[in-house]
Amino acid sequence: MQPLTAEAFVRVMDAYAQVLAEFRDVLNELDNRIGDGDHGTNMARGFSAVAEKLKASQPTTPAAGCQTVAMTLLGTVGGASGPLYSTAFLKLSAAWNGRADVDEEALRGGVAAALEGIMARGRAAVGDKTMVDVWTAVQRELQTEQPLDAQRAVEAAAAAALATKPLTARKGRAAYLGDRSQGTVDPGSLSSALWFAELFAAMSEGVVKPQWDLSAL
Amino acid sequence: MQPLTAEAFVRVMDAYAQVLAEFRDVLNELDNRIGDGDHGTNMARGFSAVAEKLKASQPTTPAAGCQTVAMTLLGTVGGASGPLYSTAFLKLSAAWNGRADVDEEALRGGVAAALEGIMARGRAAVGDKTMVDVWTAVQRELQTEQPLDAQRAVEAAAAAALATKPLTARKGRAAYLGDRSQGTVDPGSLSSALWFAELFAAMSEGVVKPQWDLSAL
Amino acid sequence: MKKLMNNVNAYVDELLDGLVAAHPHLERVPGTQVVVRKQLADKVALVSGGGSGHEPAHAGFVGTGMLDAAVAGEVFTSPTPDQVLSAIRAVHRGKGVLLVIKNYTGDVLNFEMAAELAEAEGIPVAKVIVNDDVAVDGSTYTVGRRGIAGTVFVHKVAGAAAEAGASLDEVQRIAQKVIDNTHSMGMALAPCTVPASGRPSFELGEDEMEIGMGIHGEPGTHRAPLAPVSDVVNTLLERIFAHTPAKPGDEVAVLVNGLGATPLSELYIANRAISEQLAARGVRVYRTLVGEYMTSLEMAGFSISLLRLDDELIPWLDAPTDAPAW
Amino acid sequence: MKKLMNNVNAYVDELLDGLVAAHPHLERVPGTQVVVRKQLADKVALVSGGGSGHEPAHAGFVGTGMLDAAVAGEVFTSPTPDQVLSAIRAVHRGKGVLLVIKNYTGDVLNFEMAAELAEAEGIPVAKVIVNDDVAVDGSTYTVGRRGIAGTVFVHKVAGAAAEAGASLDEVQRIAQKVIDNTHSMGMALAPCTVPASGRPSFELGEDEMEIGMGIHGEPGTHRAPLAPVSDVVNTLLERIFAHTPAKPGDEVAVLVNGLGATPLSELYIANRAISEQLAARGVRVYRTLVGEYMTSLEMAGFSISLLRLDDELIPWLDAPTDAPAW
Ligand SMILES: Nc1ncnc2c1ncn2[C@@H]1O[C@H](COP(=O)(O)OP(=O)(O)O)[C@@H](O)[C@H]1O
Ligand SMILES: Nc1ncnc2c1ncn2[C@@H]1O[C@H](COP(=O)(O)OP(=O)(O)O)[C@@H](O)[C@H]1O
Ligand SMILES: [Mg+2]
Ligand SMILES: [Mg+2]
Ligand SMILES: [Mg+2]
Ligand SMILES: [Mg+2]
Repeated sequence: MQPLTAEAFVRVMDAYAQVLAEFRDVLNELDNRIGDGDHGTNMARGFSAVAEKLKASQPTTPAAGCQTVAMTLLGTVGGASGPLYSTAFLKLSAAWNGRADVDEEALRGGVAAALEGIMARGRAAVGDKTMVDVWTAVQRELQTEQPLDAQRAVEAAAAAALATKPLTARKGRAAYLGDRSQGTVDPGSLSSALWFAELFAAMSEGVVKPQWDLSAL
Repeated sequence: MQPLTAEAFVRVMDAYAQVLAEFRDVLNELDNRIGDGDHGTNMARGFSAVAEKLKASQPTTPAAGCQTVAMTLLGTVGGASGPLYSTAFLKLSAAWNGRADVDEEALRGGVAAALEGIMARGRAAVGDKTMVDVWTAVQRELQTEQPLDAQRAVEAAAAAALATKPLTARKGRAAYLGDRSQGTVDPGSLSSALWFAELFAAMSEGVVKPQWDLSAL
Repeated sequence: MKKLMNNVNAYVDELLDGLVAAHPHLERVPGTQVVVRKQLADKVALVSGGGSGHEPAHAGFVGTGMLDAAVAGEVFTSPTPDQVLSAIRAVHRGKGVLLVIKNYTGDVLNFEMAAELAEAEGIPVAKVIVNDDVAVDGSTYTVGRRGIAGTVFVHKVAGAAAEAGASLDEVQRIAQKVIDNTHSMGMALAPCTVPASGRPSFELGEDEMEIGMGIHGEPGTHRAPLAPVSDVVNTLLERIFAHTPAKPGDEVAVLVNGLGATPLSELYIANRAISEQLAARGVRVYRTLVGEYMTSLEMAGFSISLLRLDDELIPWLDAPTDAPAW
Repeated sequence: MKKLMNNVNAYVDELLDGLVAAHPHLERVPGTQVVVRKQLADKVALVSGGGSGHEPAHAGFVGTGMLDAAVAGEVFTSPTPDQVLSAIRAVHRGKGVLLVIKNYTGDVLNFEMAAELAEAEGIPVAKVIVNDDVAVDGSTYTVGRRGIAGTVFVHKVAGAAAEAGASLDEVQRIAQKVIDNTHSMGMALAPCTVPASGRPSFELGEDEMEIGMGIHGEPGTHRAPLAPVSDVVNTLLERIFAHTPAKPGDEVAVLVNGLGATPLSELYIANRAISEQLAARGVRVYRTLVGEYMTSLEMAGFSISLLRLDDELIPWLDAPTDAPAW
């Protein structure tokens, strides 16, 4: 694991914005099946704004970058995912305050704080078929594996996203479908897993990002 | 020509109600092309009520029968055709007042009065592509051919209805179509021609009613 | 055909029941399709009506300061004279009755016959014929223009004058003045289905619209490819301004009328274009109504009506009314 | 997709422009999608909002005696907290602000974050969460019921109390009382099309209807064969009465809400069945609203909302308002 600098953070967010543009229709389609079909549009809109803001503001620390991400998402995403991702980045920013870069320990603290923030705001628990499932999987990897194996963490995130497929949603719009929410991967879980793949790839050379079999989502 | 008794009048109206039930869709279809598609429904509704009223009231003169027809149409048809047919029968009733039956001379006076009534109410002239075209054709036959050849009169009515096809409507709902009203027979002209066929067939044995080639309407 | 209904033959009867159930100051004249105010005032009475399927027109405009009675025919079919006569009898309070008739042969003939019957009974009846639709106006035929959504301005202004005690002649004059100053034009994106027929009233391609559409699906000036609503508004206003007496500096009331299926959001988007384009023409908007005032069942589309105002009309336009649909 | 619009990305912006152009007592907070009353009173302020596409909700309920501000998100997407914060700031007059939030995760989260930001600025903010939709109510999940058309009753009653000078606590209490006594359920005959997607939100067979449909096309209890509207009304009322505290002898206000494409005539036919069935249940109807109050673009269908009334709520329900859509 190599510590994440401010420049590397900006590159991660830029790469993530591109990934979201690619996955926009996939995320919309998943959300269409069990929600209102806008998760891809919401995320792509928000994170393309984030990428631009970061390029323009050139943050000098990861914390400052996270603050910009949080504020930008807050004003551009809306829906359920907007405040949740915004909260996550606000908590990351607070956790990394004063640091020039993010090492493994800072990451551990940051992810725990972010997850706590998401759960406090969204009131979802693990297994409710939300992004909480993915953040929890990563947080567990960070807690139990020291030093962290970045490849395992990426795979744990992807596995957690896929594991939402058979679940019945108990939070968010998909919850209104009851049992009919089974059989589709939660779109917010997928978007979170995609972010962790970019993050860990930037912090550890040689990480292989998951190949998503779209027909299995 | 044999004079039309009250009983024969009731039979004419009964037969006409049946013809209208058969021609309802045809009349609707013509009206659909150049109007609002309800002429068949309107006429079938009105004249089936007429047939019932006449059966129940057993009029003792054709004039009394016409009075019943006029009042029944007034309360059941609506649209443009309701007041026009109602006016026609009101004028027939007035023209035939005091008579036990209707001979050729009475018919001549009645049709002239009815046509005058239709024109006074609807303000249409011959060639405006309305029922006036058919009533005028019959009225001309009655004026010019004495004694009347009933078969010729029936055919003149049918020919006048068919002759509305190439015309541009200048009265009624079809007029809003302008040139697009060309190429369709006026539904009110057809319903009038159908009535004259029943009337003359009842007053003259051996009259052959026109065969309508639906595809030519 | 997907409709919220029970029995196609009771469509009008049931909707009138549901309407008076919702609006306790209205009632039906028993045995008729006539809706009247329960509390009739000692004044000139206003009666309007026409085929059903245009709700809230016309029963939704019955109330203090608007109509005293509305006569409902079958869907898209003019009511019969006996029905109109029932309405006239029900609301006449000795000061005479004004009939507000839309210019369709059927409406004109049935209302005229009712007027003759009422006058034979000694009831003074005057009439005005609304012909605001500038879509169809040519010299090739002689039926004149159709009456569409602008009719609502006549109900409102003449109704207010009647409520204030104007005489029959005076109410008729004011109603005619509104008619002379009201011009409308509509367009459609999708047809409606008359319950009794079950078939769409016309067909339009996925990229087509009909300009000048009437409120029963009668076609208008032409069919055109779908265009941005600002262009559509421009087309309609061009033609309206070829007829309206409104000039730069004049004040108008604007009615942006939905035909049934068009969302209010789209009507507001249209109104944005309308208000911009009126401003560009130097015409001042005194008041704007946006919503469904005279519909065509579930037709998609809208119409624009302009009423040129003056100092006489403005107070009547603004006068209070409890008619549910104003 | 056939819509009266110019630019899909400016859909909300243009509709808000058209709305304030039509209603001169309303204005936009510059640079936002917030609509506010021009004349703010020295009282507790009410703010509501949500995704767009539900017009007239919510901007149409801004006016004296109802809302002070409405926040409009993208079509069917909750507005962002900064927008809600702008609304709160714009209408706060020192007496605090009540947020009326419909129970969707997105709405709740965004409004809550805005509330926190406003409180950090020293503005007292209270909130209520409307959850009138009894279609989705089970123990298998924990998000609770959705907020749909009954929300309008909250705006009206709480807005009137605020206008009369009630304190923030008091307005919140009254709003919550309305929520506790409001229950709704809807159904759909045909889907809508979100402008940005261009595709229908769901598919229904020619003889099918969806019972319990939400206002964004979220499904409800089940799909069923098309039935006479009296049976549909019975199905909806059965479920509503499983939740409403209204008992025989109680008085209710009824809202028969069209989802967008359904003609008013059909809503009246539905209301006939509703008023008959409520009478059969011994429930008295104090007041009925029939029309489009909270739509889903051009979805076809309707919902029924019942508000159980008492002596405290009735005067607020009847209090005057100049909100255009009440
Ligand atoms: N209460 C919650 N806690 C955590 N995550 C949630 C919650 N509700 C929804 N989500 C996440 O948000 C995603 C949906 O986001 P999005 O579609 O953008 O918003 P909306 O549901 O308002 O349309 C879901 O896939 C889920 O992962
Ligand atoms: N002014 C008129 N004078 C004579 N006949 C007319 C006139 N207007 C319409 N008609 C006749 O009425 C027929 C249409 O009747 P109908 O469809 O029942 O009424 P509506 O046009 O009101 O729907 C036309 O085909 C035409 O023959
Ligand atoms: Mg979504
Ligand atoms: Mg017709
Ligand atoms: Mg007709
Ligand atoms: Mg959404």
